[in-house]
Amino acid sequence: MPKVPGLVKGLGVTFGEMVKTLKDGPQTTLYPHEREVPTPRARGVISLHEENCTACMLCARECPDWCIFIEAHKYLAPPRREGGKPRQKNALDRFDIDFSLCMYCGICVEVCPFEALFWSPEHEYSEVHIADLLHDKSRLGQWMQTVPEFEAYEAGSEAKVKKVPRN
Amino acid sequence: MTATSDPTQLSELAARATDNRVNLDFETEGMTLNMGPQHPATHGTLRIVARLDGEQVVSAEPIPGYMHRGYEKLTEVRSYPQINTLVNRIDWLGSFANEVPFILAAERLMGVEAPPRAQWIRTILFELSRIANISLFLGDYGLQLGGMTAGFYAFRDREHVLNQIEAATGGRFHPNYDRIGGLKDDLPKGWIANTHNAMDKILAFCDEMDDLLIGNEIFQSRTRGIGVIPADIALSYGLSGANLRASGVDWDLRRDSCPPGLVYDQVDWKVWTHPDGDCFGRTWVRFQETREAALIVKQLLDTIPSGPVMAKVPRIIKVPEGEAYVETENPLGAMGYYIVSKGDLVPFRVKIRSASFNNISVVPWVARGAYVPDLISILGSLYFILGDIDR
Amino acid sequence: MTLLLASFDPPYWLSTLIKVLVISAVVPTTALILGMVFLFKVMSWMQSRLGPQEAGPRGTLQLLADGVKFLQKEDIAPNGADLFIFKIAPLVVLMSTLLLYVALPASAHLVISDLDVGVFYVMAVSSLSVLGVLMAGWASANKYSLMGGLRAAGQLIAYELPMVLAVLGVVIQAGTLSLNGIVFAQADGSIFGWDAIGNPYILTQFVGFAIFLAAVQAELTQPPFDMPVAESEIVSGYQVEYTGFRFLIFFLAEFATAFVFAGVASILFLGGWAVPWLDTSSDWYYVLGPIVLFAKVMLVSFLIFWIRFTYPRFREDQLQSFAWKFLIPLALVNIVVTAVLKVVL
Amino acid sequence: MSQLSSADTTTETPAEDEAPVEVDERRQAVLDELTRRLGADAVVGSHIEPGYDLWVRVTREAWPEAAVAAKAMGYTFFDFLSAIDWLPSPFGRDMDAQEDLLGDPAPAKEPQPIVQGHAGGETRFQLLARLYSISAGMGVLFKADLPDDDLSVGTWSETFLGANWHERETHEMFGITFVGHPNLIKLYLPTDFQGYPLRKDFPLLARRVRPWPGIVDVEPMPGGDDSEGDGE
Repeated sequence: MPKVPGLVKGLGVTFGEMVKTLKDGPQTTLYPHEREVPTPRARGVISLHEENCTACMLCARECPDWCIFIEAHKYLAPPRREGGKPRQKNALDRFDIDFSLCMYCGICVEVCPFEALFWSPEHEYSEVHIADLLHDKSRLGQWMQTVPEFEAYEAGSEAKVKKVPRN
Repeated sequence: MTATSDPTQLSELAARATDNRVNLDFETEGMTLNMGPQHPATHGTLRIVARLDGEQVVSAEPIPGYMHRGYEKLTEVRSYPQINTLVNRIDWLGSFANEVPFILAAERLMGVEAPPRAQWIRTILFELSRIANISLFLGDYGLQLGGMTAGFYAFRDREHVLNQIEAATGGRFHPNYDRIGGLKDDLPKGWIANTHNAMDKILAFCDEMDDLLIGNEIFQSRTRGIGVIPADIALSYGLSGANLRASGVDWDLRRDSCPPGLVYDQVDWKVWTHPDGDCFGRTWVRFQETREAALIVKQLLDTIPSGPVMAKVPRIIKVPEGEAYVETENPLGAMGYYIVSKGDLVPFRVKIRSASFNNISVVPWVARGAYVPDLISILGSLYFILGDIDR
Repeated sequence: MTLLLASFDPPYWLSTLIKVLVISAVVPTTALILGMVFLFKVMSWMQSRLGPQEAGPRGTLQLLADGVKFLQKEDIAPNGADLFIFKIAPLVVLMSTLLLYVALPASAHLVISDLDVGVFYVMAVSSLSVLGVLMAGWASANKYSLMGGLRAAGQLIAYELPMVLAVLGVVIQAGTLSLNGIVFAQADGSIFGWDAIGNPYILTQFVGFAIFLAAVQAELTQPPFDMPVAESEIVSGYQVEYTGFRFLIFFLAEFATAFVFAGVASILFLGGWAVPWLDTSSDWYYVLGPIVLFAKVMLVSFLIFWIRFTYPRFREDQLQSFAWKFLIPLALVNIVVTAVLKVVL
Repeated sequence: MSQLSSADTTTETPAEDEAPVEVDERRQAVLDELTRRLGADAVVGSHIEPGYDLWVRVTREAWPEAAVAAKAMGYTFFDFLSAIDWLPSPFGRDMDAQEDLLGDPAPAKEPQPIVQGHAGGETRFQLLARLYSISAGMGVLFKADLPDDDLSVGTWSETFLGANWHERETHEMFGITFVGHPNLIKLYLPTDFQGYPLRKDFPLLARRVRPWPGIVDVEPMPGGDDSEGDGE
């Protein structure tokens, strides 16, 4: 069988592709009407679980882009057991993440010792004004519902599946 | 001759540029064409000042620097995990492949070795980022030579690979998944099966490209015998990767001096070379490498050992004093990091040896006497990424 | 119904007015249809996507939206430009396309003017666009557009010759230059006595058809011959400095020329508006003629655009040597063979 | 994996690792061959990391010949050429260094001693280049000290054409001039850029302008003492 010249095979490829697209639909998703579900681990937006946060400032220090701004104050919390000394605890006044600076590297989520920060694959929060990309404490709290459960691991892995604190 | 903006040096250069008498016997006047920082054929902001005699290039001088982010200065004030996020933005198409040599150099300084499962997954993701990078080259090279459809096929099939990288690491382009001593996390359930059929799609894509582009006589007439780089010139310019293997030099860092963190010795695969050293040779070698990478990934997927993904490494990493240089076979060529550490949180000096920097420095040599359309096919076949050149 | 049409004999000025109105309606719509169907829909299907979906039902009015967008864009001219030539260059290119429509017969009587030197006229007028392109390239005072213009000049002239020689084969076989004459010749002709489907010249002149298609591909500066508008090298060549409605005229001219060349190809090689089983003199052709011609044009332009979406582009010198060293000798051989067979049979 | 030796002493002889001394014969042979070709006084220091790399420190004058000798020995692949500025950065090397704190005058830190890395060195600026031999599958790292007052050295761009761009970059980043370089003008930086960015005393402006968000700490109790620790 003489070698089919490349020119003809090329035409065959494009024609075959046309038939395939007409027969079983395009490979593209029509964005506003159909939406593509991102994978559970996708790093879309950072959500804050405020109860766990003890304002230890580690995430603000480790962030390479300097985009986490925290203000906190100490207060006297009632003692655990009666008769005990009142304990000093940190109360979070301000926890802002400026998503116009953030490069979604995930160092803050990883370095947080008290599991207060989580990734959510939510990615449709673009704003008209760039200043609105500064999400404050409450906005980050709202993202908590969109955080998916951690997936199970592949066979043969010894990692334990972490739990997302929902309350 | 110490001052940097030395007037005599610059004026002599300017005089040479304005001396328009190019072709004395025809008394024609040369034209200086500025393929500016914003040009469809330069992958990003590379500027090429080409002096033309008609359509023939008399001299072509690439001018980098429009995207210089000063990485080596930034690494002086960043800790190792922060540099890891910085570093995968150098060659943003095969981004996981940038983190690997940096982490391996740091691991050699610390004397730590990742557990086997981590090395396996690291090699798989290394090859996946190679496929993501080079499959775009095949489509984009067709686009630059006029065949628009190839570009769309590349983007369509590359999507499956990016989805797999995102499923495991969380980021499609900037995974930030490699850690000193292992990986950040293990693979999610069902990842191996999905990657298998992503690889089948890539293999189908390779056959399609073979018919549409590589076998196409017009494509071959535009690339065969154009931009020929002999082996010794390639070596002396430090060309690496497919550009060097296309000039007949049988050298692949994955096989010859593979650093301990990757498991290429567990897989049987072939290094492809091409004798001609022309644009077609480079495209052909990269095309075979894409198929080879897909086969490597399939073999590795079947033999993943079980076990931990992270070795015992302190939380705050202070790398002991010393210097180390590790170079791996990145999608664009040989990429290496020379880390000098003084035992603090922050490295003292990191020299980033990126492949495209050397690959593009050969353009003044190879572009002499080419036509303008050939300049585009030579640039396309050298396949550089701007972040890689400018760092 | 036929009586009414036959007796309708308007004075000269009225018939020209109707013809002008018909042309000014037909040219943009045909360009829009061709651009819409092929550039948006067929190209997207070939690239496993759906093309524009938002404007109009399933994206059919997208080209109309683009047209309006171009119209409301500012009309910028570069300051170093030679303004007068810069402004009329697109009009020259469009003029050559409109002149081509004059000779295109949609049926025995539905033709602007049935010239008996139709083919000669079409070939002469189609080379007018070279002037427009060269004027655009030269006048926009931009290195890229200058290169685009010069490349276009070299290419369009180089591919005029194979086109004319390819058409010569058909003219020899048909014995007449008039386009309608060729359609009648194909309808009544017979291949060695078997005249079930007449004698569409594609069967006997397939070499001429191939050369004509290659030449048309080059006239329209489409890949694999799109050096003048090589968007990855010289950023759409001579059209680089044009914005607003001038660019719209270039865009319109490109697709209208594609339509009219596909029309000429279908008339010369596929039997034009005549359908084999219907006698050419029947009055049905008042309605059927344009539809049949439109279908054949769609078939030919599918072939043209299919090649456009698949092949990379030739380099400048390869393109020229392909024309001078391959197409022209082949066309000459084709003419000799046709002439000998014409005499012998 | 051999544990790395402590900071390298600036002795002339190749550094000894701890016992057992694994001597890497192939690299030792390359070192001896290089010393023979360049002359004993040219090679002033070296360091071998068994199984990995070979550092050779040559004198400034012997720098161009080192390239020619290595190329003759089969090291034909030009990897890279750059420089290291050994001066400890006066601007706070690590994350929360005092110097980054704006406002309060940072206590003047006494300049720490300049300590060179492998294969020793005396001066602040040190050239660094690497060649690789494909046939032997080994690389060699060359170093050369450059005195502070006269930062100029012979060029490699005749033997290795690739060195042209690397030398231009090192020139604009460190201020080292390469004598004999065909076209020593800036590569990345704009022509009117003042200063040499990769020198350690060149300030990173971004850190000067913007206060560091990690600097704030939890405000103490109003009036209360801080004795009972800082909360969980």
